[in-house]
Amino acid sequence: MFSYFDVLSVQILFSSFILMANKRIKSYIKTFRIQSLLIALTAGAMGFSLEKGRIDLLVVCLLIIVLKVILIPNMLEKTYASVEYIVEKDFILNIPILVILSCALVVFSYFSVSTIEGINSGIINAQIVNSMSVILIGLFFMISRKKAIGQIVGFLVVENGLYVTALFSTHGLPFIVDLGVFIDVLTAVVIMGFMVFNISEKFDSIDIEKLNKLRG
Amino acid sequence: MGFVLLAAPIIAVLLFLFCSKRTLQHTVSVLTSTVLLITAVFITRGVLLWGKIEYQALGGIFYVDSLSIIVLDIVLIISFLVSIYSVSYMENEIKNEKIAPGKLKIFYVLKYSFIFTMILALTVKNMGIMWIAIEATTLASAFLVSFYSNRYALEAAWKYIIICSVGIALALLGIIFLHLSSIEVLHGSQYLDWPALCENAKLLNPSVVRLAFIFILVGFGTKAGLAPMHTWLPDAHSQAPSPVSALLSGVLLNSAMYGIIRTVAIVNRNLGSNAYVGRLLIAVGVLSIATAAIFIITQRDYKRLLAYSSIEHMGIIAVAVGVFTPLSIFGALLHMINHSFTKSMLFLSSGRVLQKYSTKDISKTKGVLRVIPITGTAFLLGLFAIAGTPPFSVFASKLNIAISIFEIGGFWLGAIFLLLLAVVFVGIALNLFRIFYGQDYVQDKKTSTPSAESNFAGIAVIMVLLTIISITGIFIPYELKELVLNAQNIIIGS
Amino acid sequence: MQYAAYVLIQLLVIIMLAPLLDGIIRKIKAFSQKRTGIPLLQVYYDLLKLLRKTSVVSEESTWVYKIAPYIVFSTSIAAALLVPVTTKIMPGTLPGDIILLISILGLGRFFTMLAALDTASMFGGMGSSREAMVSILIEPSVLVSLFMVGLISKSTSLPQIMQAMKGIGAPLTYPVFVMIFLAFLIIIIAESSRIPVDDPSTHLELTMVHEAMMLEYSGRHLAIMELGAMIKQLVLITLLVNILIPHDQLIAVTGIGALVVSIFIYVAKVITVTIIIAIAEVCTVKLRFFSIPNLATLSFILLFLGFLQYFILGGSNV
Amino acid sequence: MEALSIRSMFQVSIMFYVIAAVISLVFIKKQRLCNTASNLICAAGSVFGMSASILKIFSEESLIAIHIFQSSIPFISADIKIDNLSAFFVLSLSILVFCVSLYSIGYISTYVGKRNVGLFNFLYSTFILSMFFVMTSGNAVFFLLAWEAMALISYFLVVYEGEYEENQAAGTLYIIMTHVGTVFLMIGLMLVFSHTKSFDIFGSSVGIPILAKNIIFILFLVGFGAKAGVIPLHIWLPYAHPAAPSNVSALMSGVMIKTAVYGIFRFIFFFLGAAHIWWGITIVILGVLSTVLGVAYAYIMSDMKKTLAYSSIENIGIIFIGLGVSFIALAQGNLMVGSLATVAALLHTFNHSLFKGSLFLGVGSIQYSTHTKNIEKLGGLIKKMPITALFVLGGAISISSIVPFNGFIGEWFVLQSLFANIVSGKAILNLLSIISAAALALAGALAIATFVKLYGISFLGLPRSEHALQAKEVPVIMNIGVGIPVVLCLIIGVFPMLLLRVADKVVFDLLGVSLFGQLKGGLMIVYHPLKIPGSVISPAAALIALTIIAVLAMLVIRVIGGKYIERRYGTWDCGFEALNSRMQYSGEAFSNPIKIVFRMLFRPSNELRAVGGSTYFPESLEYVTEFELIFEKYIYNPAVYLMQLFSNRAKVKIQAGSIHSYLIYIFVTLIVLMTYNRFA
Repeated sequence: MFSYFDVLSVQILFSSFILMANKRIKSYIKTFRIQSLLIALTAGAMGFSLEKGRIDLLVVCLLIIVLKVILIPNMLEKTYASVEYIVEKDFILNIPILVILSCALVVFSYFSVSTIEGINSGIINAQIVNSMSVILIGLFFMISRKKAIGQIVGFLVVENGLYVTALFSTHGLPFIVDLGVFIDVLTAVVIMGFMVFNISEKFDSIDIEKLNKLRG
Repeated sequence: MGFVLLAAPIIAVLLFLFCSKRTLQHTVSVLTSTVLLITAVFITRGVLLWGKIEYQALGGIFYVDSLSIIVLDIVLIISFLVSIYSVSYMENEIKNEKIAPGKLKIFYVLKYSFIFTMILALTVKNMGIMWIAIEATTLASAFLVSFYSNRYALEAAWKYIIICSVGIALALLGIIFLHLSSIEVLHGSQYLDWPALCENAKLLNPSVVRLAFIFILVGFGTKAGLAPMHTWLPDAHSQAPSPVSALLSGVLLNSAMYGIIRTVAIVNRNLGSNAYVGRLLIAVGVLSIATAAIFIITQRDYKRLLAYSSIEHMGIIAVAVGVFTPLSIFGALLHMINHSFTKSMLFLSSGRVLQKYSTKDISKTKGVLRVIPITGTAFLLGLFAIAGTPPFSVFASKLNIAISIFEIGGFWLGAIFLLLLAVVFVGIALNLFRIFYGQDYVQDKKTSTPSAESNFAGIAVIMVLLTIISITGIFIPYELKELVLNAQNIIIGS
Repeated sequence: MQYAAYVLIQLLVIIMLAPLLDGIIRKIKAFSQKRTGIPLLQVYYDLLKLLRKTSVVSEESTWVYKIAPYIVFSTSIAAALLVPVTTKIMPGTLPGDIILLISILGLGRFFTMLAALDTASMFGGMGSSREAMVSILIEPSVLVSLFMVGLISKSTSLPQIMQAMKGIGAPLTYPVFVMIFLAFLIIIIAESSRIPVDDPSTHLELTMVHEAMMLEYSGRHLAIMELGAMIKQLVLITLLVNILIPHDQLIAVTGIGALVVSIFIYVAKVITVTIIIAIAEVCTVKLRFFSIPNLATLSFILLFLGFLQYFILGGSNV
Repeated sequence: MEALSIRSMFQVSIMFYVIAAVISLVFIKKQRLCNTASNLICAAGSVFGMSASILKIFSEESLIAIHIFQSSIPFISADIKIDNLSAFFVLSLSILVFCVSLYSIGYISTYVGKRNVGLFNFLYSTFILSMFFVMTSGNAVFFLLAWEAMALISYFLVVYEGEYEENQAAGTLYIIMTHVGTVFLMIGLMLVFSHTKSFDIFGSSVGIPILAKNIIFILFLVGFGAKAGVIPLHIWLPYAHPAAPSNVSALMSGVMIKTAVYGIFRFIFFFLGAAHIWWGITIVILGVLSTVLGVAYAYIMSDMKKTLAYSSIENIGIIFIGLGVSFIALAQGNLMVGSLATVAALLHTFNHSLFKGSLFLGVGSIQYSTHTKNIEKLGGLIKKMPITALFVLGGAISISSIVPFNGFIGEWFVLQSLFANIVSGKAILNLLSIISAAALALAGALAIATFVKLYGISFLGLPRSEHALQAKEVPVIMNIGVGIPVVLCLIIGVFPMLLLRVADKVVFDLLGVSLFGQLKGGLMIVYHPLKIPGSVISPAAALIALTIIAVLAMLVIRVIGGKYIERRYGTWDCGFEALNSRMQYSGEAFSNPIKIVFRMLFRPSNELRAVGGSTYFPESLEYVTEFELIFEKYIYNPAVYLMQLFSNRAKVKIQAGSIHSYLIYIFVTLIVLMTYNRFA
């Protein structure tokens, strides 16, 4: 029915693959910007296309653009620029392996969602699979990256995935909930960014593999 | 009345931002807590009278029933006691130059935002907002965990915020699925409303509900410290200042568990049987107890040990909820209450030990009973209490839960459950009992200022908690019993 | 009336006979060494002499030291009262059984060992400790052997056991009783401190057990201690001969004559066993102290085999 | 009317203990007053307890029920139900409490000013109360509550002198073992509940399937065995009992471990019934192990209280043998042997509490006046403390099961029941019985040796240290406390029928069979009319005979030997002319032969060390002997080690500090649960 939503969802999924394949922190942030933009597009399109026209989705679209396309990535870049950092390998496995595993995650999310009764009829469809894969890949991204900023980006991708899932499956959560989620995400990122400063100050590095003193 | 609960902490936070005298800050803190406590009494009375309290204002999000009032009362009582305790505790910390005097303001601001988020999580009926509030608890408490800003505290806080955020994010996915399952059943204004979901539970799409439950279990389970998502908990609870540890262990975990219980109520109504949910919860619960047992056996840090014990007790509650008979739910709710009071008392006592000895290392702490006899006695009794020894309250709830397990014929489950609890006791006894006896060994004489001994308010708080857990071990007020029974009906459906 | 007669006969026979056995053993040992040896009755003379001598009492000792000889002596006598020398004259029921017998002997041993410690002498402790070990090792055999005869005769009371044995006739023709007989011989040797367990004629600290405990005693105390030990030895021998070699069923005559004949046969049996013990003593050397467990184990194994034979493997057709 | 008064006497008894507890807290500042008052009140309470339980046993009332309290929490209530079995145990408790309380008035006065006496008295009286409730609880949950309270309070009593490293360790070990035991009990009780839907102790076990019964039996056996200190669950006992103050040790050894015996009677014997022969066999085997090993360890210990603690293990073993035989006999339907063995177990339980109580109190007196319990530092105390010496001698004779004291009576019954069991039994059971009998004989001889050593080394000879030299006789009130149980031991030993009548009532209540109904011979003769004809003993007659013989012997000797002339002279010192205390045999040396003979068990090792100077010209030599405790070394230590190893490994592996692995856990959990969902 809304075949361009399918296209968008695949593109969002694809952007997370690109994210997984990125090597530099700067390029993560860039990819994240693109992904957020795609999501904003989706929300906007949905806001226009749905029968009654959903104003709240348009507001959300704007919010996404302001927050996730402009504000948060800028902030991350600033944080990244201000902490001293030596370019080094940031991921724990080879990029190709990571990408292949990400593919497996897509298959897995199809595998787990396919039990749902009424799949591919109505609003439960491949878009959900795609957006759930984004969440899983985001989580996987967090696991695969050593630097603190990488983890923040991963967390943001998970949030993106969540939002897309909500968008595709239920055309967005109730507006007040959406708003709250955005505030939460913003606060979380601010706090995390602040912590990255502190970490870089205390540990002379933002490599979180060095945060391993608390054991047992 | 209900909005006082939400307004008071916010006003307090604003006041803190504008007042810089320490005595004033303490006063504001204690006053706010008192106001909250008094409000809680009125709301509890209301709930006892009418069963639930709902306001139409603000889109009718305010909703308190017997289940939430139980958890809410725990939050408010413990935060009241912790506020009193904090006064002298924080003063001592400043005197011992652990923290800068200016940071007290930050402490109180964060603490009351933290309390606000917890109150919010417990007083809304919209599960989405509940989620937001629970996520916000993480954010509010992250800087409380890293309050001492040393490397360990920072590490703990980072792990705390990352793991909990990820976990909670998964819970949001679960809530989205719950929403998805109900989208054809409910109307726009009812979306994600717990009472509406619960009422129409039979009509929801079961396969989506099942998927939703998994995400919510993992998500809120992370926050509740259920294994294997518990990994942040020992770090955060042991690095935070002791009053905050008491809040985290005694209160925050309950809020997350509350989210799980709410979901379970919907899912079990929807699926019509407990098999699906029960198996998962019991598995996770037993795994939590076992993990805690393994880690407690050789624990060298007493605050970490207490943190692991919290994991154990969350596991117990999860098992009890998993069993899902009236008796087990009764036990679970009772256990929630008992664990909160006992564990807060333990963390508060351990705070006094920590201030006295300046070390969390068990092997460097000796003669607690001589150095601080009253706190020491309370700490020792509290350890027995938390391990489930009568006449303390944890025994009563543990007994009810164990009986409920055996009642449904789960012999092996019950046996493993009880044996694992015994292993935990062995661990506590092996490691922790030794700090109480022997010659006193205070590492640094300077840190043992006499004021630490004359902290009457702190001792009083600990004694109040000790009294509560001793009395509720053999007797609970009829009002409380009624509340718990009502909550049991809410969860199971009468 | 019958009871008084029984007690009288019992006391007379036992007290008179006990020292004689020591004399016999000494005489046989002397013969084996091609010596003439002391007269048979020398033991009696010694005892009488000792009774009249001044007692030298250790300064360190207390009342325990002084009452011990009397307790030891009276326990031996009490034990003797429980073991009939002849079944021809017996009161209907004797208020005692094998368990009481063992317990009474235990009382005597308890005080012997305590008295040895009372003098603060190094030998006392040594003897006491060794006596403890020997008794610990041999005690299971004592109880089990008595239990077994008791079980076969379905009673723990000694007169009843003897009655039952008379009914069997010649018990030693059955394997189980042979085992018990051999085991009991070992028990007698161990309990009455004879070679190879102990050497009664030595005062070398490396070897003595029973003598070490008595080292400080002198005068009348020593006399009754010695006499008590001799009586205990005779009681054990009496147990052996009257249970395993019953003879009263063979006596055809009745009345007082039967009694006399019975006691004569009894004395003959006791002397025979004494000779066997003496020969055993002549033929063996004292065992190394830590080899005694082997001997004790031997007796227990004998009993155990007997038990298996009789109770488990179905040989219970005595 | 009569039943009412018995009930109120029990209530008064409880009230007195409660008052004692309250008073000790109220007057916590006035230590002397608080000590005297609370102990006297406890003694008064025990008098009521004693008379009430005797009246109960001889009354027609079958069950006295007192409902104290019903909690708003489900299942938690305080119900007291007293039948003859409970009354019997309460009797034993009350008698000992009476003596110990009197004793404590003197004993605890050493703590005045140094320690928190009020706290001690509070713990002491609540400890008594908890034992009382354990013995009288009417439902299983109340039993568990009392049981755990008893453990908790006694733990605090064990660590009362917690500044010593070994006392804390003892306390910790104790509380761990008892807690684990309790968990087994709890599982067992829950399993009962899951079948009967009731926690009523006096209910019926008919609804429980046989497999469940077997499991319950094992659980109960482990649970109660741990409390009773049965080998191999005994490891806490030899540490905990010596660590506590002596009056508490007396109660712990005398009564507390008997609560486990009560538990076995109540929950297995009475509730489950003797369903299988193998239950009895298991109990007998445990009993035999405990009897022999317990007394063997007791023999080689040089700490007097440890000796007594190990001896408690031995006596528990004897009780277990009796119990086991009754299980075997009852499972075969042999009521007479069963009741005989039950009487044996009951008698020995009662007797042991008397003589072990008096011995612990006696050793407490020694500790009181010499401040040591190490036997190697004592000696010659009989001259300094003549009255204590006399009483301890009585206790020592009694515990060695020698006539004319009561220890013998219990053992006689146990042996007779074994005997009767062989006469009526099957082949394999016969083997077990005869081995048990041999074990009892071995243990009896070892016990004699043990207590000769304990008494001889500490009371006789020369003082081995300054401590012993300075010893003084203890206050009269303490001697009364030690003396009463010894006198009772003698009375029961001579007139066993006094106790037997009581025990017989209990057995009649349990089994419906009365031994006493067929007993002849009046008060003086213990006679049992089983198929073994004429097994008759009379301790009284034996005592009379012994006395007459001794007196006669004295007369005869006076006649033959003339007037007694005595010359006092030094002990033969091999010509050194200076006999000193170091020349005496030490306790270590005394038990060394057995250590060597049983080297399989003790694994002794000797070492001669040079102290000071050079290797070739040392200033002095030190001879050190050590032995191994095999259960600790080969079972518990490896188990603890493995557990800790596992825990350490797991800790490092699981909680390694890497946030990535933590995220992986969440990820993997998610994937596993989603897969589960796919297939569920």
